[in-house]
Amino acid sequence: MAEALLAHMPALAVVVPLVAAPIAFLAGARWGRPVALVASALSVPVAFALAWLVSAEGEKLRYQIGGWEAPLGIGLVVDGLSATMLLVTAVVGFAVTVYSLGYFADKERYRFFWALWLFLLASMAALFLSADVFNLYVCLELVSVSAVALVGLSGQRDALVAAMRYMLAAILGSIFYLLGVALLYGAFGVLDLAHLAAVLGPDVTGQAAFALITVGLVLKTALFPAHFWLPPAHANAPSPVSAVLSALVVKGSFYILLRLWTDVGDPSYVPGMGTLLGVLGAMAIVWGSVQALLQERLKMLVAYSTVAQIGYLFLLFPLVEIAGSHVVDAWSAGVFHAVSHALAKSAMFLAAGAVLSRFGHDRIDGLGGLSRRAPVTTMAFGLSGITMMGLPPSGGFVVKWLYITAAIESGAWWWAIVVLAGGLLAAGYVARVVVPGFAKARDDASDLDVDAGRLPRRMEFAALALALAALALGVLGQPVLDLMAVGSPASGVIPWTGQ
Amino acid sequence: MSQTDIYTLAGAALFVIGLYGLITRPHLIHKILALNIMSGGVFLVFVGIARRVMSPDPDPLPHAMVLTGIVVTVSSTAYALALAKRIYSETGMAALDAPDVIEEPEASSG
Amino acid sequence: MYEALHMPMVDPSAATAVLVFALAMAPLLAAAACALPPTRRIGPLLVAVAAIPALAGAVLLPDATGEIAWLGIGVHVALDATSRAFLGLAGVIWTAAGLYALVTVETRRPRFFGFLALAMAGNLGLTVAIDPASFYTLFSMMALSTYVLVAHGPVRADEDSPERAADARRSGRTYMVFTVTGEAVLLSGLFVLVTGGVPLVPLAAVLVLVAFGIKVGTPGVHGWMPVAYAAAPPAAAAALAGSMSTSGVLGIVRFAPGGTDLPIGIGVAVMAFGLLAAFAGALVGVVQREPGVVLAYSSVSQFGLMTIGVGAGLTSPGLWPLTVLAATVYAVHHGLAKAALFLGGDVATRATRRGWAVALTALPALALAGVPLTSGSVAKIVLKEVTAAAPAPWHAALDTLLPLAAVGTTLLMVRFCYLVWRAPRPDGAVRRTPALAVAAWAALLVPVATVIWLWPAADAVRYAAETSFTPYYLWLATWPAAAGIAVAAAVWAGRAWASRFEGVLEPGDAYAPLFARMHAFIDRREERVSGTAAPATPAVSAEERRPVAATLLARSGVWESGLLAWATATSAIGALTVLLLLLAVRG
Amino acid sequence: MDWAVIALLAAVALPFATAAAIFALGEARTTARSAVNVVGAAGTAVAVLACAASAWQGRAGGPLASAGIGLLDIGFGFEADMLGAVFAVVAGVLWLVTTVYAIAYMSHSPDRARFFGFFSICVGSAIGIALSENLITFFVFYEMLTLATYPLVVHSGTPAALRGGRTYLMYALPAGAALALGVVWLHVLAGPVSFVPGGALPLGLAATHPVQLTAIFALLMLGLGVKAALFPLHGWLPAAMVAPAPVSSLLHAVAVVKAGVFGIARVVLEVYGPDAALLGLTLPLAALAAFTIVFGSVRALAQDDLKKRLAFSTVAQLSYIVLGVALASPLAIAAGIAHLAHHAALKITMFFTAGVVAEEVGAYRVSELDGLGRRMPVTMAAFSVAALGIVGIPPAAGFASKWLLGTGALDAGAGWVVAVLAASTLLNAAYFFPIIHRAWFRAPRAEWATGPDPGRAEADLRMVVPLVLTALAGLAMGVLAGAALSPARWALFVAVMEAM
Repeated sequence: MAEALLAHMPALAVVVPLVAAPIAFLAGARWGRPVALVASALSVPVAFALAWLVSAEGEKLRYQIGGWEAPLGIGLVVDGLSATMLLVTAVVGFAVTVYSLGYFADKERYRFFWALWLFLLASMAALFLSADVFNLYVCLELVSVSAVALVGLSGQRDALVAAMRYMLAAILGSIFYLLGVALLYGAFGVLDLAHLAAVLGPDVTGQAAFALITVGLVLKTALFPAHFWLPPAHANAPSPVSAVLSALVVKGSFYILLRLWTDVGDPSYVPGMGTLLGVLGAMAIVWGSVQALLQERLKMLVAYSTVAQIGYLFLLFPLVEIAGSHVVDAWSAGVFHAVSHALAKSAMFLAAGAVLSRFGHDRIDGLGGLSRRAPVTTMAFGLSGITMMGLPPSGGFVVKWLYITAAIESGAWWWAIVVLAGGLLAAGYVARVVVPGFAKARDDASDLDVDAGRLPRRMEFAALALALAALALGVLGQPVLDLMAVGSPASGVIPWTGQ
Repeated sequence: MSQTDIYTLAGAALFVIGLYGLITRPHLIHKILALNIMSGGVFLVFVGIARRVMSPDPDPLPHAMVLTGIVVTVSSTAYALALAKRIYSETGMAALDAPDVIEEPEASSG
Repeated sequence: MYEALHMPMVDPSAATAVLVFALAMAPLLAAAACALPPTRRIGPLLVAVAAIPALAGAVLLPDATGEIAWLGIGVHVALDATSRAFLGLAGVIWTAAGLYALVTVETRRPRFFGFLALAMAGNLGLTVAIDPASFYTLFSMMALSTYVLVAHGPVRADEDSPERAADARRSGRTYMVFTVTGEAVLLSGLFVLVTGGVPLVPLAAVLVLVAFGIKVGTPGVHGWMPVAYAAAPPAAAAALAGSMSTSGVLGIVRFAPGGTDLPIGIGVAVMAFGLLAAFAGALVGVVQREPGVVLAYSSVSQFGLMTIGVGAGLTSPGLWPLTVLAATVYAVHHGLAKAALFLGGDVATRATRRGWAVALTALPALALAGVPLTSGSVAKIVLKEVTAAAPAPWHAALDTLLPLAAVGTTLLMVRFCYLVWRAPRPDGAVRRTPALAVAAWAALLVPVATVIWLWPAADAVRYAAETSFTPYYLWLATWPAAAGIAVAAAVWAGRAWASRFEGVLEPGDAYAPLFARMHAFIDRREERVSGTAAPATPAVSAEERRPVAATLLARSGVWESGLLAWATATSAIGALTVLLLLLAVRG
Repeated sequence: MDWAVIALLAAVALPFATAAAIFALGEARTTARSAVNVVGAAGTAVAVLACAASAWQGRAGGPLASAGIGLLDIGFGFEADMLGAVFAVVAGVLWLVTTVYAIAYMSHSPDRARFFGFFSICVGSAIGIALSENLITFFVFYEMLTLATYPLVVHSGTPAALRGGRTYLMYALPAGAALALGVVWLHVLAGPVSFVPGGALPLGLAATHPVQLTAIFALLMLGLGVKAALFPLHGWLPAAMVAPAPVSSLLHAVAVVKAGVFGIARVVLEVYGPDAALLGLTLPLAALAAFTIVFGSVRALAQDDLKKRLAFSTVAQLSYIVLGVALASPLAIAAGIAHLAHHAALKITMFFTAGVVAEEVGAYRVSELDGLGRRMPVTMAAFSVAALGIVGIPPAAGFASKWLLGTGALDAGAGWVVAVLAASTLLNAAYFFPIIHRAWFRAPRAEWATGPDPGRAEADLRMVVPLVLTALAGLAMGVLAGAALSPARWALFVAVMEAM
């Protein structure tokens, strides 16, 4: 029984939220909440079990839904990377669910949240488990549609417009992606990632397909200069949604990029592509941070922080291309950044949301004395800021460490400078929020309503827990590093160099 | 010029035309339509590709994918239209106005 | 302490050495008594007798050496002939000074006696501490504690006033500047000496000689001496002039690298400085108006004589042991006499009828002048044994010049006695000088008269003592004193003319204007520091720089709003697509 | 588990546990918080002393207590070695003293939970720095210390405090970036770097990669030099004096600044070792330290603000340690290490006093201290002893350092250092003696003479006792420098190991 259950774990990861979603929809405003809580809570052990399975197996696990083989059946593949992303999704998802129970106190107005939220979780899980590029397209669309719906959930004008922008950008990205898929199929006649990796060869059509897919995914990942939709969408969405969008959704499209450029092909497949993506990443780091320094609203600041942090993900590509024996470091850095940023950024948005929902505004210049009024939230924000800055002990530090190692090893020290400069800029925008928190309390001048009620504890502590988890990654991250390496370039099998 | 090439080139043309429309037309309905045109282009490419396989019968897989794609496009178009309608009813116009973040920036503390 | 890394040597006399050091540190207990409220009243009494155990140790204990490894960075203690002499000297003088202070110091007693005890402990301890670090430690303790004594101000409550206290503090400041500089030079010298190796020995010698030269008022670095001697309360001045300055001589004896092949120029230079001191001290001293200042210049002059001996000893390695002995004997003789002069001068000026006091004061004065039967006559012969061995032109020159210096000394002594005699009589209700003070002073006269004849086990001294009775030396000792008195008489006769020279040089002579300027500068500076130290504000405030950065930032915000606009953004996507496709096609 | 390993882990973990408990207890529960704080600090003090004991046991090359967590090939490791034990004991024991002081000092201040919580984290970071087994672990705690100090600097929340905090971050964060780059670079070049007496660089690396190693050294010194307040990276320290007295006392005289110099010691002695001299890196470092000594002292002269004068004095004194380490002869190294402890006890006393004086009589400037010795004789006596000690007047501890440094410098053939020491002594005297002089020799301010008891009025015993204890410690470390287990003696052991 237990073994049978274990064997179906990959399916369960998708099925649990997928089944719960319509139930939550039907259960209505009142009972949707416990359904979502149970489903997202269940996802955590499922994700852990998968991670354990993958670790124990030491290589990729394949799972055919209904026993149908490729190319006709839908296959699920779990390797270290997928398991890691699933784990992060489950953990962040659960924390956000707990937080949302407090956040959406107005049950009636947000009654659709739970179903959409579970759909989003399900499609994220499916995305991370998909074995072929077309299924990835479908999942990508599912993720986008549920995410857009969640952005517009409040029905307020700004949120709706932001959702529309997001929607248009997302569809545009999907179309680019689909065109790429078409060309890919035309060139090689296969869609399964593993098959594709086997047959991939120098071919203009294939290279063009990679280029188009990259454009689509860059758009969905909001890499500079394609970040135009992200700040309004992430800032105007309800805060739990913002957290998930920044933490997980953008990672979904990055995940596909990663698969294509490091698992199926490698950055040298299209010469200059790695460097180009890296340069855009560097620009994102600088530009996003500078804009974060300029924002007047806390959630906009955090959103621009996401724009900047996304840049770090893309430093992976040039470094993977040139890092020689330290290619593992570069790859692990990118993936580990996806993980630690997911935890820290969700904590940051949840903290920002807590401020917004308690004090009714999130104007940064009105946050004087915040550390006194909301110490736990301030601490959650500050601690996640440490990861953003890449200071030890935090996941961000491990990322920085690995990137710098790879950069120095490959003699491309300028990437190290970018990484370090980004950390300093991050310190700048984090300080903008944290510093006024320490300012002397002047009741006449503070914009923080003294009479504002206490936040539900679970909101504050959900944020704090995520921030602490991001910190813990910096010390106890080895299991995660081990896990993500299973069946991936980091496991020592480096396909693109033929080793 | 083979049949496949015609399909592919036409698809590409539709794609570019759609993209142009998406960029330049401010009205939301125009943008949604532009996206649909782009999707159509992609489907054409797909259909063309189905013919490239060296066999008398076209490859069924691209067709299956096109069908799936059409379903996805239809539903997302529907959702986009609903959103556009809602925006129109909230704001009285069906355009993406400048997002409110672009207010006159001024030097902020920190 | 670096030796302490190895097993310390077990020495049979170690326990004795430790005991000597412990006895020398006894004043620390007295200092603690002054500091702690319950015992504060008996503190001064304890201080007054605190040197007696060390004195007893100097007299009674056998020679010993040992190490106290755990203390400081390892204290090496030795009780040998030299340390016994200096410890005895210090013990006698500090006991006399302590008892004298006990009954004469009325103001700020806990502080005064506390620091008196600290200085005492340092002084007693340094006589037996033979390693550089411990010597330096105790030397500093002594020298810095003395600041409080010099800056004490009037000892009599009825004479005390803020103005006079402020004057005393300025004198203290002068003292401190020289002392701290001396400490720094000394420390440097000791560093070089300990670890510098053979090539650096001359440098070490120069540094050590300069450092201790400050202590003994070598010309050029003597400026503090007249100021501090005059400012310190008499008891403190007696200890300072008699014992503490003398530890400079001990320092030279211990740490000047005599007995090694130094460049001859060093010894010669030292002799030259000594000669300069001997004569210039006398010349400047005789025009002074205050007895204390006269005594200070006398010290400059007398230490100059010792310096000549040291210089001679440095010119020839074999001569060093004798030099050590001569310097020790002379230092003891001078120390006792000078302390007695300070106390005697004070006893006399306190009295309305002071004939007897001046007469008794003349005894140590004559000793300094070196008249026959006094310690001076013997000490000078011992010194002459050293100078006789000086290189060629020098010993002959010294033969001529040293008696002339004695003429100067005699003049100074006459001047001193005259000034004491002439000092203003205390008016109003006559205050009796406490009997204990008189007794302490009188008791000090006993060793002045006897110590040289009781000098233990040193052939050179015994020989000199015997020699001093030979006619030649009797003559040699008598004529300068007689000449000095004759000159004094002549000056007295021509006093109408001579008086124009009185006070022609301020205390501190060449330094006097410098001191005035220094005090003015420091006072002004203190005013300025306290006046302008506005609440901490950064020199260039961040706000002033802000506009530039803000403009840039704001501009980037405008650019960003351009990037966010739909058309630009999607155009950028289009451009990116083209770029990527180009890359792909080219590849 | 071995007791030594337990002590090692407890020394690092206890302060953090204390911090967590303090945060959890919150603002209102003052008594419980103070109790937790004192118990945590006392436990930490015991633990660091136990670490020192285990280090002493293992001094002759025996196995040292160690523990760690692996991450990538870097790993976080702790080890109770002789050098680390010095800093750990200084930080841990002085924390206990400071806690007592701070509980009294902060008794009327708001946000005490935050204050004491971050304070504990700072101490924990400092102990972590001390007991780190490798450069990575060191760096982790170093950066933690950077951040945890910030809330304490800005504690009062005034604009001046926020400005001071900003200055602090402006220095500390870029320094951290430089340090990170240096650490990673070294890691790439030399592999995992554990601290080993006598240097940890692979044999021959200095010959093959001199330029890289020099650049790395520069980066490391840039990173560590900020906390060590080396010229020209010292600017934050005077600005950080806006912090409350306990922070200035323990952190800005001991834990934070010494983390910098301790790091320099680790890098120079236990990473580069002889290669540092081989590459010609020590002489510039020594020269910079020497310049800082003179520079800091000269700047101190001009400060009327008492805490700023002390801060510039710290700038100068820290460079004694750097200088000793850079000179690299056994005695000089011993001087540096011993001075770590000596300066800690002496300077913390002075900052304690500055706090008491500010709190009790509202005097912040040197020029306001006239006659203070008569009002609070015990406090000012402790201050004077400490000041004399810093100047290097024997027998207080500063002299022992100076003596070792002077002799060590000559051993190393750097006679010029003696001149620097001499100049420094004079300058130190010039900026400290006037304070002592004012306190004891000037007439007291009028307002103190009035009131029911015109004589003395010491502060709260919980503040006076700590500062007396530290002053006595500063005195004892000098008087008993030769005794077994004295810092100087201990430092000599370390130095001999390092120089072997």
